[in-house]
Amino acid sequence: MPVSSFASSLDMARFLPELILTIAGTLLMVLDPVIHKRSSSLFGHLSILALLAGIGGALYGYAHRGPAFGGLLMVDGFATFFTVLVMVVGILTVLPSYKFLQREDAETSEFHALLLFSVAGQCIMASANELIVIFIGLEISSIASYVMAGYLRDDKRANEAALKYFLLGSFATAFFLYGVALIYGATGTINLSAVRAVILGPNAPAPVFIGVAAAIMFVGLAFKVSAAPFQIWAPDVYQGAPTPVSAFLSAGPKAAAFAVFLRIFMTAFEPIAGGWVPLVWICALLSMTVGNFAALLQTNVKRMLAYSSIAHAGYVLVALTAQSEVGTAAAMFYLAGYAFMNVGAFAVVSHLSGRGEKYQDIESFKGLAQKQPLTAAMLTIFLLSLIGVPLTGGFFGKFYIFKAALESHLVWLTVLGLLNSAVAAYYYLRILVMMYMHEPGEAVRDIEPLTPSLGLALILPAIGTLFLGIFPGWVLDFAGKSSNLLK
Amino acid sequence: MAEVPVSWFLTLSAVLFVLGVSGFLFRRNIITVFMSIELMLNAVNLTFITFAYQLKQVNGHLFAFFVMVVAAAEATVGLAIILTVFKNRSTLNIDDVNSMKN
Amino acid sequence: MPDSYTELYFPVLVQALLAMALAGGLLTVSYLLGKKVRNRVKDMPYESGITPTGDARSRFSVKFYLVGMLFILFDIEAIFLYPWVVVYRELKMFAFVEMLVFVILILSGFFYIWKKGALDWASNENTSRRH
Amino acid sequence: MNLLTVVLALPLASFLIALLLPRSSPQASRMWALVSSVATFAASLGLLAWFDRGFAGEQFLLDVPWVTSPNIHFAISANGISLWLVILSTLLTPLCVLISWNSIQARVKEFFAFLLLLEFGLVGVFIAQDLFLFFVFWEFSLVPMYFLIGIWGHERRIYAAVKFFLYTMAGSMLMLTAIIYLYNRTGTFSYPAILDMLLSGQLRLAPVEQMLLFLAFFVAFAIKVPLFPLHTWLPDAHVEAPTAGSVMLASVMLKMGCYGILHFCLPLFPAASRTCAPWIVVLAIIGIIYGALVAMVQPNMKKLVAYSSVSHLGFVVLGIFTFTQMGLDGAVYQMLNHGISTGALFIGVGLLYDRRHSLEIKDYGGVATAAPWLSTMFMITMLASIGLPVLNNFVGEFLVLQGTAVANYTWTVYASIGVILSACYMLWMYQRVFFGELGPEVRSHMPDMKLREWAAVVPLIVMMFWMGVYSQSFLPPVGKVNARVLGQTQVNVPFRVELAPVKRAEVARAR
Repeated sequence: MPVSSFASSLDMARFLPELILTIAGTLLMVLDPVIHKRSSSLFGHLSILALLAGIGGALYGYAHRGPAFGGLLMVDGFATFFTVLVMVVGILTVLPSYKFLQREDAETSEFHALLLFSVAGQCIMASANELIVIFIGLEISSIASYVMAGYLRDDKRANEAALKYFLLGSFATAFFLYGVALIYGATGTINLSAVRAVILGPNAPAPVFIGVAAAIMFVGLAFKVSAAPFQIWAPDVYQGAPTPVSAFLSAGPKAAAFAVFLRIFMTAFEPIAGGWVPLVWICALLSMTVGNFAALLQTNVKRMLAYSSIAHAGYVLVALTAQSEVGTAAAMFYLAGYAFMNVGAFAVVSHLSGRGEKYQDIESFKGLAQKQPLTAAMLTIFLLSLIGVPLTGGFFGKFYIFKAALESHLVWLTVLGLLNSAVAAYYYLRILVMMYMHEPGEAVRDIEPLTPSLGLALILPAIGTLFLGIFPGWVLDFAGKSSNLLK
Repeated sequence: MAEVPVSWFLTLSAVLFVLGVSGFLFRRNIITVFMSIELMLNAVNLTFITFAYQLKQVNGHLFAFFVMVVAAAEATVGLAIILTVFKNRSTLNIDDVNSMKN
Repeated sequence: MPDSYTELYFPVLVQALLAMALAGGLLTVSYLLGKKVRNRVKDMPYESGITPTGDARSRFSVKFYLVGMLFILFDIEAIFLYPWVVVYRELKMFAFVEMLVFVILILSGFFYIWKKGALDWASNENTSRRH
Repeated sequence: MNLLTVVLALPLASFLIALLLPRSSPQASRMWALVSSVATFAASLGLLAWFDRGFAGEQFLLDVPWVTSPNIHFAISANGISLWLVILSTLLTPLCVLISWNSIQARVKEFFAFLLLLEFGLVGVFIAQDLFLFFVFWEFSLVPMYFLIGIWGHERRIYAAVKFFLYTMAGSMLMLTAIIYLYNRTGTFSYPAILDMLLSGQLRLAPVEQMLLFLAFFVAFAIKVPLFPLHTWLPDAHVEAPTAGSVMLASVMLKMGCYGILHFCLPLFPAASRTCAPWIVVLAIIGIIYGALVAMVQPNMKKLVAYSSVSHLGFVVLGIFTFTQMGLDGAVYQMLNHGISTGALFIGVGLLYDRRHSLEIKDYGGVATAAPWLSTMFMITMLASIGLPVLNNFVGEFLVLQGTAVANYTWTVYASIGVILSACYMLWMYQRVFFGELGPEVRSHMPDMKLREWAAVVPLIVMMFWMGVYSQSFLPPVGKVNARVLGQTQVNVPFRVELAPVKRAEVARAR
């Protein structure tokens, strides 16, 4: 590629969110030893500012959309959607972490720096159009989040979570990378559009090679999105990691991994869809079923939400199975709705669990509605949305996904998926039962009043959930417009 | 120099990769598991370089550089995590690091 | 060239199977033939045949690992200098600026670990950070 | 913006305002709930005044785009049937507020807020003309009822609430699949538009397709009705719910299922409906007799009334699937009757419970001596429920049985057994509770009706007489809509149930 095309100002404009986040993250890191303060809300404010600036940058980049750095990145509606989404998740993670870090007496600057780096990696994943760039984004995001999962160094559960997340995450990455290497060998390129062109071209390599490579990459990505049967790490990690981090892991990296999933499989591997659709079909059904039925048995809320997150990954895979633009749009919408409701639900858990995350049991929600009606009401909104009750984002997400599936004649998957979501209602209802239909227990008696940042961390996702549920048109139209990925 | 066929390299890398996977799945010592992952990444590197050689492209070599750097970063973080686990539990057996199931 | 890919790739498929068979075979053989001894002596650290003295665990300061890891990291970063050198003449100012940015990033990381006391060999508990 | 929108929006607005009221003053919540629900009722009476009784089609149409893709509209309208159901909902809500006035003491603010939210959902279900909107209201109405049962219910409330939620949810998921499927076939959620396509032959559903879609809708509705054998959630929910919850559940929520069958299943899938009709009728008759028999042996009054509901709603389903004008008219009338008389029965049981704090029949006896007015009110309600002439249920049951006789005489015979049984269990229960020896427990706990309680009961008793004596105030608009529905079910139907013209004339006279 011609050298002169490198790093024009246009490239920089399209790369703006990543730039802002990286600079801000580095700044936080360098500031920390200078300021010498173990705990300060300054770092939190700074990272929120950086994330807001990043969102601004993403929108600016969207106004000048197009390929950047000679096609390494592709800034289009799809990329911008996910970029903004992961940064919003970032903000929603910072908000409850003020209180959390103070409560656990942990350092603030490193947490926020890692968060910003991780989000930057996810932004790269969202807009990457080349497999190695995807890999680098994936690793920036993952390595930072491995550390975040074990952020409480003296907490055994957090250690274990970090270890498992690290081992299985790197394992998945290695798989993904081997697939990339095989694609490189088979097609001589790793640019997604070019790979597609080669597959469709006259000198296409035998489909079986591409198929093997695609299958290996699929396994890697399925690990990353915690789809069954590659979900084994998720429950332990989400349970052991600090709650704000669990919230982040279940929304941000997952959304970015799905962005990669969709982009690779809907562009480069679209011509061989016949090969991978059955695979995704099985994975989708397994994820929904395993997630929901395992969640029924859990008594630890974080673990339950982890299984529910596996089930929700299954729903998104249904959208991928539909293998259409409508399905892509549905997946985008769903992930946005899911990010809000899940981050919100985890924020409530973080608030309730108290110092050292003592109260994680489902019983600890007993009587929350009497002590803190606002918190309970917000959690009710999130849970209803996770169930898929109308007028919430979760409902519309599910609706769009199954609509896309039916359009692609996946009748059985739709019926099984919807029945699955009826099963899922049971375990979410258990929390509602605890909150509203019991007298306050120990955890609720110990609960501290809501701080402004925590209140915001609950109200913002609730507004988002309701907004997506009552006026889904705006987001959906954008998703529909951007689902036409450059082929 | 008699040329070594490309397929030999590919076979070697595939064997290394599968050994890595098996090590990951069957080994119980965390450090060994971790080394298995590194083995997988290096198998990938070998594949990249072989293909780059075969395709007469520079790209593949560069990819290998990236993979190496990223793998190093990952290794650092991973070792740090393993150290904290060891510090808290005094064990490196992966079966003993399992405190969470219901 | 691409027309030869198909031919080239047939062996790959065979190799994939071969690789799995070989790896599986090796593991099976070691599993079947290897004696599974697990006693105190076997679990002892290997110190060139000599009975180990003292507790293997408290041998090194954590600092050792820390510096070791940091060394790997910064050492590997230098790898990017090689391709850079190759094209430096061609790209001129652009390459210079790029490398400057890269080095600044590395240096900020260096500054961070330095200020955090990670390179402080001699320090003991009170000056080093709490964890 | 028309009057119907106002009737829909008022409960929602009242709910939001109710949320803002201070928790510390429960009296404010009560007053607000009463005032706002009476206002809603008044608005719905305005609906009645403007309603064109000569016109069979949809009235008070409002159609506002909600989501552009997929094409979802906020489309509402009312016809001769839904109008009455809306008024039934708005009438019962203030009455529920009245009977919950003192019996709800914990979390008063939330209780009345949820009651208003429930009213919003129920009104919405009956007037939504967009399938998607209908589904939204259908699911949404679950939530407040879930909380009403789960928070303010009796001992096993949690079990009952969760069971209620899951049963309905499972059914409605099938319905959602069917709705999406229809959308993918037609490109619209608009119910009238889909009907037009069906009638004009623009949309043709293969028999298997039609059957599966019909079943998907029907199962969702049948769970809600509830049709035997899907009724098991109902006794639990009724027994555990607070009085107001039981009233709203029995009187209005169960009608959602019946209304759904009548309004959606029949016109959309005429052939499948007719094919399945014999099976459904058999289930309905089993439900009638089974419900009555089980009611007879219940030691618990609420459970007894709950099983009597299963029995009565069997009549509704039976009437609908006769595919005759009087069968359908009777079914709709029976829906309204059941709403009034079972609502009153639950209120009566609630009044007893407020005094004696027991639902067991054996804890009572001799109430008639201690509280004569309460007993009189209960007597009238009970007689209405049995189907005594001059009272409302008689008209409905009579019409249903007439319609059934036209369709298949054997069915009538079996269904009549249910009528006889209902007299047995009701009278027996009445005898054990109100007559007999007056125990000291009952004597000391049984003051007679208070003014507030009268206010809750009198409207229902007036309605019982009115609907029983002068059904012409209510039936003509219903009949017009039913005639239209029947016309729609003639489309694409391979066979039809023969109607003897002579009998039809006779029935018209009888009515």
